[in-house]
Amino acid sequence: MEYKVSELMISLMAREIKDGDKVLQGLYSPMPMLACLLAKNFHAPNMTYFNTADVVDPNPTEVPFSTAGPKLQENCIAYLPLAEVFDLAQKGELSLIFLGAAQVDMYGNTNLSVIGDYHNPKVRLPGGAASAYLCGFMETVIWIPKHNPKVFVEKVPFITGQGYINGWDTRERLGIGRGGPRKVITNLCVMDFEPKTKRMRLVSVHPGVTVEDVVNNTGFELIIPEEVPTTAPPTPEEIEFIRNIDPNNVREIEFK
Amino acid sequence: MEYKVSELMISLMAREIKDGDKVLQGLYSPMPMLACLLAKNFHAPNMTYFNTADVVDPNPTEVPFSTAGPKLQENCIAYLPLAEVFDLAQKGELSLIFLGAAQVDMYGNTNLSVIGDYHNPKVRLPGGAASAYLCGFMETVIWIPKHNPKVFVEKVPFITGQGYINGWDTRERLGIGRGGPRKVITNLCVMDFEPKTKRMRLVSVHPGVTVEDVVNNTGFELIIPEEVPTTAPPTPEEIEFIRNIDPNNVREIEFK
Amino acid sequence: MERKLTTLQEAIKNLVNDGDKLALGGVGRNRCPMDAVREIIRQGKKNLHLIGREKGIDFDMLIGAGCVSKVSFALVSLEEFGLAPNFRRFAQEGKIELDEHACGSIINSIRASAMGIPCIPVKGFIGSDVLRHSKTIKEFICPFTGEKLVLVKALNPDVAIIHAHKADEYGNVQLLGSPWEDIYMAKAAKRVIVTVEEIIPHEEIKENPHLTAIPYFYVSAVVHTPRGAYPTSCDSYYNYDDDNIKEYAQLARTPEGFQEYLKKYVFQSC
Amino acid sequence: MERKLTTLQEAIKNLVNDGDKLALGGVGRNRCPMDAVREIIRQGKKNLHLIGREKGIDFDMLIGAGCVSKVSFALVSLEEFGLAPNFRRFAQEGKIELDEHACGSIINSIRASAMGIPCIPVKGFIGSDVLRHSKTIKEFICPFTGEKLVLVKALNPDVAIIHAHKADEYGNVQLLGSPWEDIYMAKAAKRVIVTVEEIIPHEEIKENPHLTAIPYFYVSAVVHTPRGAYPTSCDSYYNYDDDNIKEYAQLARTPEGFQEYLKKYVFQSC
Repeated sequence: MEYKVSELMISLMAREIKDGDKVLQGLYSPMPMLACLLAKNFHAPNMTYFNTADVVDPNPTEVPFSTAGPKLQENCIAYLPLAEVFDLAQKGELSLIFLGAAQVDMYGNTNLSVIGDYHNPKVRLPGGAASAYLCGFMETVIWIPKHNPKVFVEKVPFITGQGYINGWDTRERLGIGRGGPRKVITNLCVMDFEPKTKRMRLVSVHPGVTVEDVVNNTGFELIIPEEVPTTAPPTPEEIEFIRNIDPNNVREIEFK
Repeated sequence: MEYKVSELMISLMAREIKDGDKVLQGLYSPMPMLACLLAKNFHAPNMTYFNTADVVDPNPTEVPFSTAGPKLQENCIAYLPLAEVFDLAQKGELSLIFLGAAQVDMYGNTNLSVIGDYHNPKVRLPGGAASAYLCGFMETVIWIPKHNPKVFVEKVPFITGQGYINGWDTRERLGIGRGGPRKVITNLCVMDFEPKTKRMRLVSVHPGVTVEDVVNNTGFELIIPEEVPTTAPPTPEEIEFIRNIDPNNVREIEFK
Repeated sequence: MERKLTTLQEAIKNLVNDGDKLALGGVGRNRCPMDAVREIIRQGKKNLHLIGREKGIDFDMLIGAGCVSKVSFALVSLEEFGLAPNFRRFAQEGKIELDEHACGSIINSIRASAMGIPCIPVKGFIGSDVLRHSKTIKEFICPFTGEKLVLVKALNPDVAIIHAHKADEYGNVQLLGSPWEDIYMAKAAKRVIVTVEEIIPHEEIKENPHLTAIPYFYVSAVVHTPRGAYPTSCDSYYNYDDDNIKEYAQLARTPEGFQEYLKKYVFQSC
Repeated sequence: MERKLTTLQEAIKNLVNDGDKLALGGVGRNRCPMDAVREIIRQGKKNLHLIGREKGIDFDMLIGAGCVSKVSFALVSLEEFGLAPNFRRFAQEGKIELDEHACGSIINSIRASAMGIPCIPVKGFIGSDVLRHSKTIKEFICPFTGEKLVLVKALNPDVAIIHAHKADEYGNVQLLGSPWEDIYMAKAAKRVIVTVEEIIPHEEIKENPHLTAIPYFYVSAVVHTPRGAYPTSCDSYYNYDDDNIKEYAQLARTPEGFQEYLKKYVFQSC
C-alpha cells in the first residue's frame, strides 16, 4: 500500500512505544500525537498517553492541528496538569518523550535556542520547551521531518536539550547517567547511538532512500554499519488508522 | 443573660477575628470552630474561614464533634487541601490561627510533645499538630479551657510551638520577627504579651473571677496592670447563635 | 488498562511488606482506611513505618497490635477521648521510634514525594525544639533571596492506603469529600491501595473526567469495602461512630483491654 | 465576600502596572486571555516582564506592541505558522531581556510561587546551556540524599491573567477544560484577573464546590468576556481561528504589517 513519509515516521515512532509505557506528547507535535494514538489503538493498549491538552488517555475521533487543542480532550479519563506529568518524570515513571529540534549534533544534543551568539543571536529560536529539563534524566526519541545538513550539524552552538554532550561517558561524569536520546527518526532514515562513543549511527534507510542520500544530508560523520536494512513500512491497517483519525492532514504540517 | 464560660470564650475568640481576615481552625478545636462561625455570621462576614474539613467558608446548620467531620462541609464554596492553606500562610496571607497546648510558659511558648525527657518521656503527648510550623511565622491566639498551674508553667520543658522563646527580641534575633502569640484566652481571663519583654500580661478577668484567682492558677509571675477590667460578656444574640448551631454541646467537650 | 479490583486480603498480602513506610489517608476520626488497618493487624505485619498528619485510632491500633516500629506524625490523638493510649504507651516504653513533625512539614514531605524531589523548602520551625530533634528537617538558606528556611526530607512512602468514595475496576478514583493528604499520598507512594465505598462502571469515569482525582496509573489495587472507614466517618456516606471510638479509648488504656477490643472488632469480624 | 465583577478597562487599568511581572494563562493557541492582551496594548502598558510556559500570539503581540522588557519562557512560537516574529525580532535586536527556561522550571517556578517558597528543587538541566546562562536556576545538592539537582527561583508574578469558563461575581472560578498552569498562576500572583465566558449565580458555585478550581480570595477582578480567548481556543466553547493566526503570522513579519494587524484587530474592536 502506498504511504506518505509522515505515515511511515508515525508508524516508526509508534513502535518506540511499548505496552505499559507512559508517554508524553508535547506542543507542536503532530506526529508524536498520532504515534501515541496509533500505538494505543494497536500494539500498546496499556500505555498511558499524556499530552499538552493536560488529559490522560484521550481517544479523539479526529486529531486537532494544535496538539494542545480542545479536540484532544475527547474521551479522556482524567485531567492532569503537565506539572504532575513532570512529577511522574522526576520519579522515573515516565517512559519516553518525543522531542523536536532545529539542530541536532552527532551526540544527539539538540538546539532550539539560538543560531549565533546567545546574547546577540543571528536567529532567536523559540526555546526548547521541555528539553533542558527532561533530557537531563529521561529517555527521548528525536523526530526530524526535514533531514538536511543545516539540521544535522557537527556540533550545536547551544545545547538546549542534552544528548550525550561530548559522547562517551560525559553524562555519567556529569551525574546524569540515566536517560539520553534513544533514536532519531527522520524523513530519510532511523538512527540510534553507538553504545560506547555515543555517536549517532545509521540503523535503517527508508524505502527509496540510499545510504548515500543520508550521508549527503548529514553534516557530520555518521557511523554506518556494514549492513543497513531498509526500514519496515507501515502496515495497511496502520495507514488506514492514521488517515481515518487525521482527515485534515495534520500530519503534513511539518513538511510544508 | 446567663452564659457558660465556653460561650464567653467563643465570643472572645471570635472578636480576635477582624472582617476580611483569613482564619484557619484546626483539629480538635471546637471553640475555634464556633468562634469562626460566630465571627462570620456577626461582625466579620468577609472573613475567609478555613478548617480541618478542608473546605472554604462552610456554614453548617449544626456543628460536628469532630472539627474535621463531614457536617462541616455543609454549604461550603470550595474544597481546599490544608497544604494550600499553608501555602497561603507561607505567603503571609493567613491572618490568624487558634492553637491549643498542654503547657504554656511566660513567653507564650507551648508544649504538646513530652513531659520529661524527650527521648525517655514521662508522658508522651500527642504532638503539636500545626504548631512548630505556623508559630514560626504566624500570629496566633492560644486558647486554654483549664487555666491552672500545671498548664501555665514558668518554662516549658520542650518548645513545640514557638512563642517569644526567651522573650525580648529573641524572635527577631532568630530571624523570625514576624508573628508570635497575640492573646491567651482561658476559662478565667484574657492575657496578652507586654511589648518590650514579651512576658505574659493580664488583660481582663472574666465576670466572677478575681485577679488573685488568676495569679493562684498561674505557675509564673504574670504582669498585672494597675487596672484590670472585667471581660465583656457575650451578647444575647451571640449566645443564641452559639446554642442554636451547637445543640449537642460540642463546645463543652474540652471542659470535661 | 489493567483490572485492579481485588480482595482486601490479597491487596494487603501482596502490597504491604514488613518494614514498609506506610502512609494512611484521612484525618482524626474521618475517612481512615480502617478495614485495611484491621486486615494489616490480622495478617500480623511488622516494623511498619507509619506516615500521617493528624491521626487517631488507625495509628493507635496498628501500634498496639505490634505492627509498627516508627511513626512520622504531626499529631496522634483520640481528641476528646484522650491521649492515644498505645501511641503513648509504646513511645514511653521506647518501643517505637518517633519522627516528630508539624502538619506543615509532614504535608510537604508527602507533597515532595509526590513531586519526585528529595526535599522541599518550607517556612517555620526555627525556634522550635521539634527542629532541634529532627533528622528529617534541616535549616536552609535560599541561595536566591538569602532567606532562612528549613528543608524537609521527602519521606517517600512505600505504600499508601486511602479510603475513597468511588472507583472503577481499573483504579480511576473519584474523591468526593475532604481531600486531606489522600491524593498527594496516592501520588507519592510506590504502591497504592484504594478501598472504596462503591465500584462504578468505567463509563461513569469518562463522563466526568474532572472528577477523577487519582487516575488509574497511580493505583496498584482497588478493593470494594462498603463502610470500610468504620468507625471513622466517610463524608456523605456515614458519620463516625463515637460510641465505638469511646469504647476503644476506654479499653485500650490497658494492653489487656486493647486485646479485648481487637478480639471483638478485628478478629471476629473477618 | 466582595463583588469583583468589573470591566476589562478598569481591571487592566487598576491591576496591571508598568514594570509588573505578568503571568498569562493558556498554552500555544489555546485559552490565552486575548481580550486582556488587547486591552493591555490599548492602554499602552510598559516594561512588563512576561511569564509563561509555551506561549504564542499573546506574548508576541505584547512584545511587538512595545509593552514588554523581559520574558521568562520555555517556548514562544507560532507553531506551524513559524517563529514568533516579534519575539524573534525584539530578541535579535536586544530590545527584550530573555530569561530562558524549560517547561519543568517555569512550571515549578510558578508552583513554588503559589506555595509561598522562594525556590524549589527540580531535576534535569545539568549539561544544558540553558542552566549555564540562567540567573534563576542554580545547581544544588540535597543535604539528605547527596543528590545533584537544581534549584529554581520562584518568579512570584505581580499579576496573573487567565481566561476561564465560569465564575460568580465574587470570583469563585470553575475551570472546566485543560488546566495548564492557570490555577497555579492564580494562586501564585499578588493580583489576579479572571476573564470568563460566563458569569454564573453564586448558588451554582455552592451546588458544586468540587468544581471551584480557584476560590474567590485568590481573585482580584472578574470580567465577563465572551469569546475573550479569540483567536485562541476555549475548550468546548470555541476552537482557535487559524485563519486569524495565519494572518497575524504573515503580517507580523514586518513591523508595519504588525501595526496593520493591531489597527484591524486591536484598536478597531474596542
